[in-house]
Amino acid sequence: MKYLLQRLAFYLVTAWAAITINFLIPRLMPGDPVQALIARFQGQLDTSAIASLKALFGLDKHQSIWQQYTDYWGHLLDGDLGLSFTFFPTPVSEVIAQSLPWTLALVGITTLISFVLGTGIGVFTGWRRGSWMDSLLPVTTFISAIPYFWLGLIAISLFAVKWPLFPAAGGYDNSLVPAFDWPFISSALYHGVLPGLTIVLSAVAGWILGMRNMMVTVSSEDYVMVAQAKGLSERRVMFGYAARNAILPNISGFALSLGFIVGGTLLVEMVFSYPGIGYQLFQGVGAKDYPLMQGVFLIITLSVLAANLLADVLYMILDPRTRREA
Amino acid sequence: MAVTAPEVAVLATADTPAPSKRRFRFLRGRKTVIGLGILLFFVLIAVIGPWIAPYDPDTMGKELLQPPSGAHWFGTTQTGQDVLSQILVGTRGVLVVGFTAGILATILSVLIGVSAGFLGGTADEVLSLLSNVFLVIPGLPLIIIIASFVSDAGDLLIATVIALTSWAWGARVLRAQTLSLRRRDYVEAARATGESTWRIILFEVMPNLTAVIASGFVGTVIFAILSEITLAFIGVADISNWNWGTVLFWAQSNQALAQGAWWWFVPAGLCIALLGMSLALINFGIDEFVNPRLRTETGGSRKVRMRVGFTPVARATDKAGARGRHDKETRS
Amino acid sequence: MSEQLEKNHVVLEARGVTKHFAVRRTGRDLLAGKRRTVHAVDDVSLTLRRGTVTALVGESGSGKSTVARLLAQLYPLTEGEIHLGGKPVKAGRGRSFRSYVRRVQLIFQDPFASLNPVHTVRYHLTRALKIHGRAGSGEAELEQNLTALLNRVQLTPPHQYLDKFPHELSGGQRQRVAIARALGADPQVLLADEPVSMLDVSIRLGVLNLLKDLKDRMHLAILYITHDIASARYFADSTLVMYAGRIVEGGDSETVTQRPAHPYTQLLIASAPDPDRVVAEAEQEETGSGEPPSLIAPPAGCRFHPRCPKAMERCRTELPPRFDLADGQWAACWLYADGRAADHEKEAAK
Amino acid sequence: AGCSSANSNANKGGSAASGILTLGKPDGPQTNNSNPFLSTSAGATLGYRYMIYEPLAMTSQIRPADKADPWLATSWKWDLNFTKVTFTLDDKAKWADGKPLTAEDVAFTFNLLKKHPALNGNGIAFGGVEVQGKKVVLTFDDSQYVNQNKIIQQFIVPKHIWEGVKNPETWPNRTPVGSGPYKLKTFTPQTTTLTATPTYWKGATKVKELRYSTYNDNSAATTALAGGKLEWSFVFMPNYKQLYIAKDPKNHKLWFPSGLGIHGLWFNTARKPFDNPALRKAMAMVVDRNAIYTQAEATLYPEITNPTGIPLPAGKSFIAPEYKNATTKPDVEGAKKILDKAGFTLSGGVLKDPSGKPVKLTFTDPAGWNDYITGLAIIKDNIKKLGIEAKVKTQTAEAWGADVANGNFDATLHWTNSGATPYDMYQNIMDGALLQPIGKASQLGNFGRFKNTEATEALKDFASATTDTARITAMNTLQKIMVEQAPMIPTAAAPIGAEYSTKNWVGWPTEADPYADPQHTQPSSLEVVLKLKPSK
Amino acid sequence: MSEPVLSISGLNVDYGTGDDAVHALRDIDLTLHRGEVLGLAGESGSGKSTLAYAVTRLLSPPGVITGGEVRYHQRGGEALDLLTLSAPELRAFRWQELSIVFQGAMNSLNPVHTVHSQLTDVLQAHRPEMKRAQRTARAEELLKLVGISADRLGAYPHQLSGGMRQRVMIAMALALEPEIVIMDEPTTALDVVMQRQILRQLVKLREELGFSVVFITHDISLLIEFSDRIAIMYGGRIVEEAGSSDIYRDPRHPYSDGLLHSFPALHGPRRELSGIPGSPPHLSAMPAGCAFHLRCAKKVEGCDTHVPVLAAPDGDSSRSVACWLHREAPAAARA
Ligand SMILES: Nc1ncnc2c1ncn2[C@@H]1O[C@H](COP(=O)(O)OP(=O)(O)OP(=O)(O)O)[C@@H](O)[C@H]1O
Ligand SMILES: Nc1ncnc2c1ncn2[C@@H]1O[C@H](COP(=O)(O)OP(=O)(O)OP(=O)(O)O)[C@@H](O)[C@H]1O
Ligand SMILES: [Mg+2]
Ligand SMILES: [Mg+2]
Repeated sequence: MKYLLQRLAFYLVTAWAAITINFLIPRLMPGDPVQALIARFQGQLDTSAIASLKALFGLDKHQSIWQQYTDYWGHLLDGDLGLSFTFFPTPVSEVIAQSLPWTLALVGITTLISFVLGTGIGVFTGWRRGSWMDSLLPVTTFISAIPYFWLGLIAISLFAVKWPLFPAAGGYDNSLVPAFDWPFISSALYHGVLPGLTIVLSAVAGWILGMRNMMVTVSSEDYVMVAQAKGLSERRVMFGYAARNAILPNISGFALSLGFIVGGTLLVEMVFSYPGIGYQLFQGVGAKDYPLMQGVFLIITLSVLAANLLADVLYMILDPRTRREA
Repeated sequence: MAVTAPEVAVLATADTPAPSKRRFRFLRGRKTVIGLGILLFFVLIAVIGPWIAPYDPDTMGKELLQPPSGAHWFGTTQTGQDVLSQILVGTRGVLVVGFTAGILATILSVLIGVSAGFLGGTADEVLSLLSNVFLVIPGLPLIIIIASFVSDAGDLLIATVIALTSWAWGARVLRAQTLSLRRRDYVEAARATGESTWRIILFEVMPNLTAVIASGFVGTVIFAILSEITLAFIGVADISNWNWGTVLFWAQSNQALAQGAWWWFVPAGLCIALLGMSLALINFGIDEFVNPRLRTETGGSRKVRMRVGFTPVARATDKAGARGRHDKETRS
Repeated sequence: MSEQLEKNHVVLEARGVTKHFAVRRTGRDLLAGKRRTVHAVDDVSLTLRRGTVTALVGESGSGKSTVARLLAQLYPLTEGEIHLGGKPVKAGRGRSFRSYVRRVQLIFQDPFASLNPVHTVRYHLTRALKIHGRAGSGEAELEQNLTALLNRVQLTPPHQYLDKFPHELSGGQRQRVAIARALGADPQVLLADEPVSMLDVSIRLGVLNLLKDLKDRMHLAILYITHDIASARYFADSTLVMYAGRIVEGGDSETVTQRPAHPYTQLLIASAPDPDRVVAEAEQEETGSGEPPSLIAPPAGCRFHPRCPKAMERCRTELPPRFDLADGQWAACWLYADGRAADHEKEAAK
Repeated sequence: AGCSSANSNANKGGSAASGILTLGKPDGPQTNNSNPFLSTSAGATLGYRYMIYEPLAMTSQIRPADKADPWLATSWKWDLNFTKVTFTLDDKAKWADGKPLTAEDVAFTFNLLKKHPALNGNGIAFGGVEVQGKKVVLTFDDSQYVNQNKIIQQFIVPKHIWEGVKNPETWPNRTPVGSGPYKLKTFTPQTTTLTATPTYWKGATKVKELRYSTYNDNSAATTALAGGKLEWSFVFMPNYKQLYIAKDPKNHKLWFPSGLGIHGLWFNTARKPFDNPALRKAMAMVVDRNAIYTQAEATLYPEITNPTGIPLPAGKSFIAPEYKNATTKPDVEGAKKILDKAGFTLSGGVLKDPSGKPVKLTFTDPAGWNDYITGLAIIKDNIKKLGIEAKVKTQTAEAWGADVANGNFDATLHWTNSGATPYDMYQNIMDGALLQPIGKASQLGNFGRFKNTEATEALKDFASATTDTARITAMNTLQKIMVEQAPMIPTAAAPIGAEYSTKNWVGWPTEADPYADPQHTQPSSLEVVLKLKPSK
Repeated sequence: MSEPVLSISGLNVDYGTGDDAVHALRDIDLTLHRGEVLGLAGESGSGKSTLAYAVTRLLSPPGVITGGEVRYHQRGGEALDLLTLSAPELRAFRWQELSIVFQGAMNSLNPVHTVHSQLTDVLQAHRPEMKRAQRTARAEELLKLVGISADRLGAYPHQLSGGMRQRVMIAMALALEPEIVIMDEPTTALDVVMQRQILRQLVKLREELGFSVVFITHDISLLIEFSDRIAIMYGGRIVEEAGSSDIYRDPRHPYSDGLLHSFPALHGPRRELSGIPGSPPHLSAMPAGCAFHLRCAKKVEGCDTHVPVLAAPDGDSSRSVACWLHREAPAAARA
């Protein structure tokens, strides 16, 4: 039991430390939310509104950081993330709930696609080493080095403006409301194509390279040689032996990257006006919206921890060696 | 007596990293050479960029938003600034931040990762916890926040912040590597000889991590450069310091692409991609050096397709044939 | 006479040395609340004398290397004591550890792994000399000492080897460098952990001859660990046989190999490949079936009893103590509980 | 079942035939919050609160001197030196749920503001609120001359709904009911759709549906505008002629008039040598406002041509006689003379202050506010001619905001408040009553620590004056101080602009017919929407 | 002597292509007879494994077969040139006719598949007509054959001890009852007790099934004890080949002689151990002439210039040796 408790304690301490840092950092920033709000309106909001906003956000009463910290934990343990300043008085949980699914869907699906695609291509390039596929490598390195906001903007200017094949902005058509019906889902998919493509394009290279290298390494393992010697079909050897083993490190990398999905891809969301959580966080940072920042950080932290756990579990399932029995 | 030992040679290439004479052997790969070539080019630009820049990048000229021409190779901006000069001058900032962050993060990750791996026990627990916390904390937002901490977000500050948020991964990898090295016989042997712990870490363990550290360093540099450019692009970093990110920032906030001014937007992005690619290629070279199985280049001129499990049969034509004939002669 | 005394003087002694390793526990253990350990070495006593080679043989995983590392103070003891020159020593750090390793040096099993690939021969040897204050003063003296060291392990001419990296040397040469490094401390005891198992047939002999030579010339006490019992016969003065963490038999090498007393030793000898084997394959008795025991939950009583063809009832429950036989031979086996059985056994062996 | 039909009758894009108008700007995703009092609500951010809640009277910022149009109130009367106002309500006015809109509702609204300072965004000190039949009487302790427009344009909320709200400060008001012609149809973070109420008390509207969209950044909004996806917006765009107009020259229109708010270079007058008015004035004389207008502001922020900083034509009636025809042509020689007279010396291209120290300064502004940064770059270029070396430093918006409030800057481009008279902007710049020591945050204004009793007095006089002549005198004094002392160099007027398309809808306010502020987040956007009709 | 089952002639193998190529096998001529155990010995790096893998073209890159022939003689009598088979033909041939137990059984089993799946997938590939249940039954049978209880079928390799894994590999090699089994150092990782158990089992099986074995090991004593015939390799060539007792009692090649004088014997009188001086040459820097001449005590004129050919010494046709000691002088040979 002790080991399990130790592991759990480790995760808890990590979570505690991360959450505390997440709490402190926004508060160490200069400026305050009201000022940020005023600045956002650049003159269209009178300075006379300052007093009312301070009263609104409850910033007129001074609290020590420690007091705020204990309050924060108190509320957190009640499941209350507080009210966002930027969207006052919308609860942070609601802001997150409305933007998280978009990020999860876009980044989740594209992460999955790039993982599957990259791993697949990686399997073949690794297996057929020395064939023409090796010439894919420099291309992929080049693509992987392109910052994806740049790629996204180029994509917009080409495929949304020059040849208007895809919408340039948004997560769905403005005439629709989110619902589980065909018009909405098809529109969401259609809007997701361009941002999705840029993410896939810039992320896929990493998976290809990783998988290829693992494939090459594993291909010279004895058990692959044995499989060849056994006269098994090429498919069986390639997938059942080489890829099956080579994929292990990629799988845990994949699980970890699932954790970072929640962090969103700020830049893609920004460039494509995508209603996801990454942009929301960016706005929160700009507006010094402590509750929102903390809330998003919390979600990210927890999901990264969860992804770590998932990676452990996945590895355990896929690699019998880690499944030790007595 | 000739001191050559075949079995030794195989082992040496298989898993022993970098004996110093061969330490630079990774330079032999074609990828590495191309990567280093591009990198050197950019380093050169970083050094002499401000001198060879044809214009002051800040100076607003009369020719507004002109496409590339003889006078302005990369065209001009909305305010008549010379894009080429901005990119030339901006190279230094990119490389300074990238390498400073890379060096700082590498130092941090080595300090923490190697100590954690080698010391074990409570020290390991604490240090692993530390790196895990830093892994879990969302990186880019943290950089954005810390960068806005200090009113004057200069290059070095940005680099430091990037380093602070990016060392954890390397520390984790190094810890794992160190853990496996710690159990190696030669480390134990050094201990049995009576070496002190710090000497073992410094002189027995660390040199064997060179390749891992190097590839971690290159990875961090890529990450740092992309982060810096991203920060500049979203306007968090100091916009008055020229770097490729600021060029992109100005281009984007003036909607260069929509205005058809591709020359303002495209070159900086390509430079980033090229630099990133060069670093990735170098990293590749290091990987191949560490794990020779990954090498793709086949030295020979003869085109024999290697295929796992089906050894090619290339019946002697040129040299091997000559040798075969020679052997036969001796035999008869 | 005094030479003789000097020669058999006990330098290093292990008394009831025990080492248990904690095992990473599985989920099931956690639920059961069990704390499991590997009983790698249990109650091992041995003495190393000047100018003699003591062989320690036994199957893979029987704890031979662990004994060596315990003697080199690389692991803390779970129980027991180690005496150096008659005085008990405590596993320490820093200075006390250094003064210990100056007198007791360990040569690792694998010459391919025990030299750091990034350092030259010169570095390895210089460090060994410097740590133990034997580098001399000045470059010239150091060079002289290095040369002497290499000469002693017959790596001649020395200058050819000094600046080589390990990967540029053959296995035998590497093993010699490892030995030279150990000699750099000018120790009284050499613990050689399977010094030849990784080497080629043709190189092995050179290393073993070197060890023998060192023993003769420098009166080193050498612990020679191996599972090649034939080489123990050739190179060791006395031989100890280990099984599952315990020493089960000991004595003069020739006696132990030619007239093994413990059923395990007998099995070992019977299994060793031998081109001169006279007994036809089919006639051999079917001994040695079954797997080596788990060290996490070692069998009660004699650890060999599950595989022993001569197992008796008391073997299952009672741990056999040492029973002394003729010619300084002893065995931990109930067969020899009364002297007659032993005599009988010896008769049979003849 | 309700879900599956949610989008079944959705139709794409705006068109006159469908009666849809698409509008919006780059505000980022919104949350479902239609509380009109909160500037953080979607209703306020997107501006649709004015389609639901109507004001007592409709004012215009671009025509501040004109009389407001009656709306819920048919008339209003200021008494007793602007300490009392009486509203007479329109009988016809009624709420969207059919209930009549009464004086009770008006009184309730003002009482709500009085009771909840957090909702009182204009910070008006309300006194008594009294219902007299169809009339509502408000009384105040001080003259509300400068706040008069803010008071009469107050929108009114229904008492029968709001009186049941426990805490109006945190009430998201998800199904807003107002007296206006539209009601909320659907809300999504990306788009808010309003649909026309057929029973609107002023009669049916032509625009049947308003679709407010948000974008994450300017370029996305610009793309949408250029592609015709967005018909009415307010986006700052460089080179709008190419990016927007050229895409459909016939229909794509843009009008950026200004009110009485400006942007300008604020000096920290508590720092040497910027405490020297001669230096400030000289610098003001060399700034090339036209370059700022064309290069930094892409000709969207109206140029300030009058040295008093009052934007024209909005503030035409306020300009003092001596500045009626003054212009702001850069005058390097004149500036040099002034400096010379004040004891500054120019040697080797470096200006030295009377104590012999070279004049140097650092401009600061948030990184990413590129019109400001470009403006600073231009000013830097301009003052170089006087031998002044300037550096442009960017900060994060937060750090900059704190530094400006604390007086920790040399000079910075910043905006002013705006109002019905130039009082708001001058008060923001020069009011000694707002003065805070350096290091203590001065959030309400006077970031430059401008200390001038004459100015402070004049401001006070203007606000509390009982006669127009007294006001004019005070206003003239303020203008004189602004020109002579230059506590801040005006660089551009704050526009209340909009881009709009006449493809589907016509009837937009134009320079020729400035019947309302063209921006869709302004109260008068309701006037615009009511005036729109299909183009064919 | 019975009929041949595998004959290798003039086999050459390179590692790498072009100028960096290492010539690992040189003109190997070797015949394996039906039902015999052929031992292969030699120093580490002498090319034993390379030879074993080259036969079925399993050399991993950058290995290239640059010449020679490998003929497999089917029971009917028809010979098959393995080096000309296409990939599908080769796949069908492998394991069906020739199986290999690789050096280091620890890594030869796929760690992520169960023993069951690794035993049955070979059946699935070569005996598609077999039902699932039949395959499982066969797998159980095979495990029992090598002395492992059938309930370990579901185990993963890491759950088995080294000896068990080794035996699983042997069971797998016998799954299709092939004609030839190549065993590359199948017992190095095991201790002597286990080693003897396994080999004893193997001998028994060979008697039952009648396959031929190529047995590779460093351990000369073991080799002599277990094999019928022994080939000694040095520097990529076979230097001597003879019946095992012939080699033991009367080695003709100086290298074989050195080998036999390098290991101590457990029984009998203490022998003089002389060993072999020097260290083996590197493949990429082979000395001219006989590869062994630098270490050879019995070097004669011509050893350093001319490569000796493997041939019967002194007219004894049952064995062959490649050494100038047993042939006319090289100068004469040339003439
Ligand atoms: N650090 C350790 N932690 C846990 N168990 C250990 C450790 N070191 C050794 N053991 C276990 O102790 C037992 C004895 O190991 P040891 O290495 O001493 O055997 P050995 O006789 O040297 O074997 P070999 O002949 O294979 O070298 C083995 O079961 C091994 O698994
Ligand atoms: N991939 C490779 N590239 C280059 N040379 C190789 C490669 N693999 C093997 N060799 C060389 O080929 C020679 C023969 O190797 P092989 O593995 O056949 O030796 P071996 O006799 O089986 O040795 P061991 O007894 O150590 O298994 C060695 O000298 C080795 O250095
Ligand atoms: Mg051992
Ligand atoms: Mg081999």
